[in-house]
Amino acid sequence: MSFPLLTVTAAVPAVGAIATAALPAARRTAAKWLALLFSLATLALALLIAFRFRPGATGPYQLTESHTWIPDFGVRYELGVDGIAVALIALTALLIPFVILAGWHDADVLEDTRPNRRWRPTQGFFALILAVEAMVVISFEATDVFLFYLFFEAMLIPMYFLIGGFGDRAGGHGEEEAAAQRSRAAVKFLLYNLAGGLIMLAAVIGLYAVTADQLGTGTFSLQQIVEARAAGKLDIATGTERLLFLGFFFAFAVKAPLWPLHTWLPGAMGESTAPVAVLITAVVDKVGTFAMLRFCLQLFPQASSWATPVILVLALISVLYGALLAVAQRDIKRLIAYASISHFGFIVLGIFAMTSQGQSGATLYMVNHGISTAALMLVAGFLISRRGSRLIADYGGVQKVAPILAGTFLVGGLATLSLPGLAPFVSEFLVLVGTFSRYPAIGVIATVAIVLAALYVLVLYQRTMTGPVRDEVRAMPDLRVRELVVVAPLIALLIFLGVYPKPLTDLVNPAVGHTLSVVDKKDPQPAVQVDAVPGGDRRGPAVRDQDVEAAK
Amino acid sequence: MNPVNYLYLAALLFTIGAAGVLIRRNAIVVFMCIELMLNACNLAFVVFARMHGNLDGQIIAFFTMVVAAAEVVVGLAIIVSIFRTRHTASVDDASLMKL
Amino acid sequence: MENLIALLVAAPLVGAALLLCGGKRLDRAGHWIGTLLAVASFAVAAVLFADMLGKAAGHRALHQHLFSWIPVGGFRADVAFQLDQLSMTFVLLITGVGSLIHIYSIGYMEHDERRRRFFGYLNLFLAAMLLLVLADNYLLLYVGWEGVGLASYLLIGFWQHKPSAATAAKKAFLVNRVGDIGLSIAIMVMFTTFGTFAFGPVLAATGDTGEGRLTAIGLMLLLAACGKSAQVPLQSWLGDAMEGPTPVSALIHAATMVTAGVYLITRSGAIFNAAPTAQLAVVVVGAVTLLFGAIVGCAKDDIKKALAGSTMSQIGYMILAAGLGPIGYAFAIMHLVTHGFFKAGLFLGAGSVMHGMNDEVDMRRYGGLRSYMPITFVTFGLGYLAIIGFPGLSGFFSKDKIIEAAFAKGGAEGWILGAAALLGAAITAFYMTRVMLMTFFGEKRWNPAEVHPHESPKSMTIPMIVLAVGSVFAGGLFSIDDAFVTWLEPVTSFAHGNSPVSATAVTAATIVVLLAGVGVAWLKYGRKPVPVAAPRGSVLTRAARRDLLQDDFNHIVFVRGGEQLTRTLVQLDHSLVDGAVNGTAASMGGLSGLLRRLQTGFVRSYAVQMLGGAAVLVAATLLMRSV
Amino acid sequence: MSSVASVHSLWTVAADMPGRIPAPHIEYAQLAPTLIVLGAAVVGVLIEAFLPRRSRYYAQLLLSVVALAAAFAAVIGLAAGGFGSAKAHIAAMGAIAVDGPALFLQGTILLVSLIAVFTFAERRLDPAAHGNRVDSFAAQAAAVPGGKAEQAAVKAGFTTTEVFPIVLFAIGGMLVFPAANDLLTLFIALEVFSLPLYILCALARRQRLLSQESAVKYFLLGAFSSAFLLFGVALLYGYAGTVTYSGIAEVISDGAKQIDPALAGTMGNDVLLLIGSALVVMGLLFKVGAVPFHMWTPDVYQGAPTPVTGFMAAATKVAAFGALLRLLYVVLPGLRWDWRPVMWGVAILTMLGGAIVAITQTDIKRMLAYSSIAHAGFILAGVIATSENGISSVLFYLGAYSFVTLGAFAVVTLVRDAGGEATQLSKWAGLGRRSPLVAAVFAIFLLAFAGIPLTSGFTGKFAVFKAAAESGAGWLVVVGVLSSAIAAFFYIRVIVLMFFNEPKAEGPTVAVPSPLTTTAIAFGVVVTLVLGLAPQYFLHLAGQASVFIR
Repeated sequence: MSFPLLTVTAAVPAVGAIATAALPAARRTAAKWLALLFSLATLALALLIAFRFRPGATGPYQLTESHTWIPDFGVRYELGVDGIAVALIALTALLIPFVILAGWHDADVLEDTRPNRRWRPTQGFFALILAVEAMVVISFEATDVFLFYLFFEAMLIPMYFLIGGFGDRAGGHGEEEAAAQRSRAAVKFLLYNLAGGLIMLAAVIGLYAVTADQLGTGTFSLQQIVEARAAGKLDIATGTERLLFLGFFFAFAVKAPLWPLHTWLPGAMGESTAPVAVLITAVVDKVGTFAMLRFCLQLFPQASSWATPVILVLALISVLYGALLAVAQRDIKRLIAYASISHFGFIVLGIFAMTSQGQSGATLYMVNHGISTAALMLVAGFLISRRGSRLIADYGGVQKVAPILAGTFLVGGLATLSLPGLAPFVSEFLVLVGTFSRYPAIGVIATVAIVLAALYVLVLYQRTMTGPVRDEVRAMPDLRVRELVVVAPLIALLIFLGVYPKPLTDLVNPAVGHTLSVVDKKDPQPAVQVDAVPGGDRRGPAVRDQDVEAAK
Repeated sequence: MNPVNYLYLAALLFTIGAAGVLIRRNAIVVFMCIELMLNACNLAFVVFARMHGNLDGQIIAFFTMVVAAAEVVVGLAIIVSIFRTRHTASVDDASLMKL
Repeated sequence: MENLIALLVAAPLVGAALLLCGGKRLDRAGHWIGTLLAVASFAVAAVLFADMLGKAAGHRALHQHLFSWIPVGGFRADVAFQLDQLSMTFVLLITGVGSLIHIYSIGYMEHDERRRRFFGYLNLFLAAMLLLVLADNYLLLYVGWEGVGLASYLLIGFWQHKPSAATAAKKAFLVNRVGDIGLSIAIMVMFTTFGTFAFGPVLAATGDTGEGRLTAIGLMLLLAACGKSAQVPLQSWLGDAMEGPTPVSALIHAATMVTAGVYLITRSGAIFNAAPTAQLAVVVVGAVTLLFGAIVGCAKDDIKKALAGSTMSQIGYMILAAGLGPIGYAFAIMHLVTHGFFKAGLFLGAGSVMHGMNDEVDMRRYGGLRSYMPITFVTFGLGYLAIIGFPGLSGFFSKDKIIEAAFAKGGAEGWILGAAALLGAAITAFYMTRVMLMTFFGEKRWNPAEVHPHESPKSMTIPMIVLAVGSVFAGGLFSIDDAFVTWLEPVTSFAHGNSPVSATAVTAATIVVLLAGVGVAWLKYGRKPVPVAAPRGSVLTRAARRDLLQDDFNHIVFVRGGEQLTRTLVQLDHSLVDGAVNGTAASMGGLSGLLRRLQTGFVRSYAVQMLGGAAVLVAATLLMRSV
Repeated sequence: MSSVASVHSLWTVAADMPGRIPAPHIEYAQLAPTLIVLGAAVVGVLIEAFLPRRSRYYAQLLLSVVALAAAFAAVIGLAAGGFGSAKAHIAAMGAIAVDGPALFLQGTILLVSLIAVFTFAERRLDPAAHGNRVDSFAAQAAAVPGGKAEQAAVKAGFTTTEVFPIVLFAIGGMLVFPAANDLLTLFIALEVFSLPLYILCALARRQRLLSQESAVKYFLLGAFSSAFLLFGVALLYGYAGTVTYSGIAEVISDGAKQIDPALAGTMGNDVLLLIGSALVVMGLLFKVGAVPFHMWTPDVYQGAPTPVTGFMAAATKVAAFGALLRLLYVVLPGLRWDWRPVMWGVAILTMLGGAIVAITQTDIKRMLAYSSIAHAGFILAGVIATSENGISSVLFYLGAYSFVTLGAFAVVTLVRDAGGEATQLSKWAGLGRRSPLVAAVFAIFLLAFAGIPLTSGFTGKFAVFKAAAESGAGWLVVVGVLSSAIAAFFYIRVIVLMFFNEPKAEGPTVAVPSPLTTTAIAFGVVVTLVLGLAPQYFLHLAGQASVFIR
């Protein structure tokens, strides 16, 4: 029994949450630093995972841990990571420190609140963030459906408190009204996702019933089920499989969020503080798309390909719909929220295009979208915290008074419109190509979104940053060191992953290959067989792996 | 005479009792109606005992009487106390808690 | 040698990084660093050029593979450069003109506190443009393609405090994005067709591919070219782009970036050759645009906008030539280079004039400036002669060849295209003469109290002189026993078309129409004085002033329509999609309120309900047995 | 006529028998738990009679705690002695079953009662009246509210220490209820635990009008339903000629075959069987508070003293569901195809009804009442499974749920303003700001009710739904998850209220409880989390105990 790296990685932030929450009310700053420390420790562990992980190795999952947990439910404590999970864990662990740093003052107690020895919002805020991190990490690691479900659902609670409990004092109509709107948004978030989760619960139970019925003992182990299916021991009736698939997919589609189940996102992101919004869209929602890739496809291959057309259409709608609504938004954060809806549409598109480009692209998209949205949203947060308003109309000419802020904002925006050279371009283009190569029409229509993306980003930038300087922003300070520390690395990462995404692709490709093999789909072959690219020696070793993959 | 008729009688009594519970306002009367229902059960027991030719039914009847007596004790206690508070024994007045 | 190629891109890239991230401490040295790196890039280019000339025609192409960029399944994108004669031509043009304009900008932007950033952007542009022409596959080309778009966006909107500038920048980027759809779809089709999108294999495999797919690719590439090269119907952004500082207009919106479309089409020659339909589309677009731009150019009073119209039209010529296939590619590029010289020169001249006239752009407020700024006048004049195709100057050679080629297309097409080209030449002569006359001749239409016209500093005049020299001799140089054609031939292939009319006839015709154009212009603007307030003018004039209403069309159809659409969608999202959710919640609440009523608080009603329940229970049980 | 004659002959023959009736043989050891509790109750009465007032409270408390602990120990002992599995059999002349489910449920009831007794004995919450600490029970229940006698009683510092023996009697009845193995015992047990509860409901110190009203409502409806139950018993007796579960089951299983034709009119008459069983089941459904027999629940829960409410909500449900399980699994398995569809309907009605009506509640106790109804529905889903998994899941759910409920109501007793407990939901606004700890604990309980993962509520819900799904009741599960989604809404609403709303100026204060209540709440939290995170041991236990002796 080797060192339980995965467990520890999930446990560290959990411990950190408890430790932070336990600090007395007076030790606010201490709480912040403690939280930051723990998040950094988690990051270190995540990187360790990334290094311990061997992309080429055999077997779908690595660093696996498996212990009996609740035999009566056929539930095992099974952890394991594939390339996709590693990438997403790394993303999560990477973003949390920045979230914490960015939210450094978001939970400071206002002076006017009457002193209360017991009420410790600061500690709570950072403890909750760490709690979310822990749960997200373990749901990326879980290879047991039940275990995954537990944390998939449980993470709603801390998120709920983060959304409802802490606002960015920029609501407009006074703190009382803002609080009301906030709690409404939080409740909507929770109930919406809870409903999805409960429907998934029914499907989970159904899955157990099926396995118990056909394998003798019910199991939730992803690998067991996949193997049993491959061996022909498990053969779910078509109707049942479709129902179960829908149950799972609904939950993930709500979380993702996919049109028309998206309406909770703008509210949740709009009302909460920027760091929390980042937490929602860049970290938590990724669990949904990740789960589509890991659970929906692998547990119910036939049903997945049965539902593909509908899902692709929904995804396409999300892509265009989100972009169009983003164009029409007056609220910076809601605009970013709708942009995210559009991006999640792309991710789903890539997943269900069932091509290696599509799915690798989707996975990269999850990572890149996480980083780019984090950059954009956090800078937007800094901007909003300065002016105390979320309305685009309240800004103008910021570029003149705060050039660095404007510059970083622009870079974030350019990443959002997936400008070549920045990370999101790679993933978006892969998704488009992957989709196009199987469903040309959908691919072409989706391409329109690149114009819309440019539209909403540039309009946002023009209205807020350019033009004559408004009096309200005249005194606006430029980014502070702490804020720069938050943004600079993200931007650097965006550029690096845009120029050299190979480490990521090498990580992801084998996992995608495995998924596709489970779903039993092959990339469509080109119409014309071109004799190999001139100078075949140009293919790197990873490329050769690709060939092996393709051969398989 | 066919004992089954007594069963019908029992059923009738039970129904009367039930109807009484629904119709009457006075707590005491309502309570008496419930007693009537219990006694209807007793009758049924005895009749069945007669038909089956075993003693169980009659024994049960005795138990039932005891229970009924106990119920009287508790019930009257409660009803009396609420009567002393409200100076009315109408069950409809006891409707503070609703919805 | 090939390892130097990366250096071409790296030098300006480093410059951009330094200048944009360097912060205030670089403010003083910024422009020098920028210029230096641009020149360095040019030096490298020169070295490579010399080396290339040393090689045999067939073996001149260099290739440099840096690293594998996006390897996923069969999808393989590499960061690899390819430097052949075509790329080389562009590299020299870009770095050369680029360097000159850097130098020019030192003077032009002297008083702008954000000069460092300006040079950063310029370097960024050079890097992106070089990437565009050096890439060895379409995806990498796409990166450069969007990169120049970004640089152009930043530079057009450089004076962001002017809303007009910010809007123009946004418009440029958006219209370009529309073109980019074409490029990305083209790449997708290539990938699904050939399994790759590297120039080599794709262009090699066009032979054994269905024409349908090739046509699709071709049309998509054309769309991309329209966006970047401001061709109809995506030309609307170029005029507004003149909001940018003049050096930008000279470099990006005259000499280099806008010609990227021509490069794309020439580069993809093999595809177009195999897809006649696409080719036809290309020539049509080219012909239409060359007239469109020329007409617009005639009506504009803003000197830069007039020049912009002419740029549009000149690129129309190039596109037309490129659309003609092997008989045209070389001439397209040749005209592109000569145009790079004289149009850049003209813009710099215009900039110099504005510099001396307190940034006044309305030609109706110029007049008689030749005596105040002689150097500008001379250089501008040479550029003018070149562009109208005055015999012996660059423009003459390149344009004349294109017109010939157009006729050589053969058949009715040939006649139509040739006629269009000739007409364009005439109009060109007209509007350029108009510009010339309104600016440097006639009486002074400016108030001496406010403006004191003066010659620009050396840093500005020298580049103008250099470019003027280029615009005088380049064409002739290239045409000495078809040096240019033979130079490009290995890449673009060349075929002599069989023209129905002899070359001499065409040349003669060209000269005639040229003189006609000049004459008309002189009659209109040279003989009688030019009114300061623009006359109402004919319907055509008014339409031309408004870019032939094409902008209004866009505004009504796309902007208004789009706003309408989004507004409706917002409504729907709120009322329908979200409404459904909230509705469910509300209905639950209502139901709850109804069911509560059952809890009347009366014992007897409870009893009734219990009795009813019991009855139902019994009935149901009996029912279950009976069924 | 001949048939009547033959019956008469039978009857006379039977009449000669009395001499031969054997003396009953009672296995006292195996009935120990019940006997201990009832014995203690009797002793409690004597204490009331003979001890001076001062010392009664402590004596009663000690007695009750010791008795319940001893009884619990006895249950453990029996279980350890294998009576739960191998040596399971029917004691006391077939009156009481000693088997797995019985022992498990008795253990649960005893543990719950022990905790409940702690909350009964709590004397720190109410402000001291005239210098002597008081609990939540009336000084003198017989005295008219607000009357002189009451004031005198309060001044004298009287307290109703009778609650301890009374509750012990109730517990005794509850212990027998799920173990009862014939209908008579069932009925007696029902009355034995119902009558004390009626009294307890009437004993609230504050808001006595409501308390008395709840008592009278509970009493009348309870008696009404027990009359139905008894009539059902009569009919079943008529059908089978016996009231022992095994006997009836036997008659059902081999129908009306070797039955004297003389009795064809009654014996084996399915109408009797069906109506009778329906009525008996209805009596039990009333106790578990299933729609449409739930009307009493909200009113009684609201009016009764909160400790009593907690006790009722927890223990009564356990006992009643135990009895229901035994009845359906031992007596009526042969009728499965008749009662399952009906129960389907009842379960769906109960789940949805409880959840939906709870949405608009404004009183925390009433809201919890409705939530208890919804939970009854969830448990019914497990009952319907008619499989060992079904039994074990129900057992587990009961265990998990009862402790959460106790804890929740214990927390309710802490939040007080001038008028006693502040059960108005609106008054709970901002509680999270005032005292985060209490609010957090309550939030945990609410999340457990809502069935959020990592709490016992989720494990229980998963268990019952899983059992239901395995038995092919997939759509029931879907309805179940939907109604729990609805239910989530009002639990969340309370959390919003506590954490996201600004505290009101004249809001309630949170009283600092004595170790008694603290223990109760702490125990609740611990059980909630343990059963949420590591339920295996208890699931296994429930699984072991899931075989009924026939």
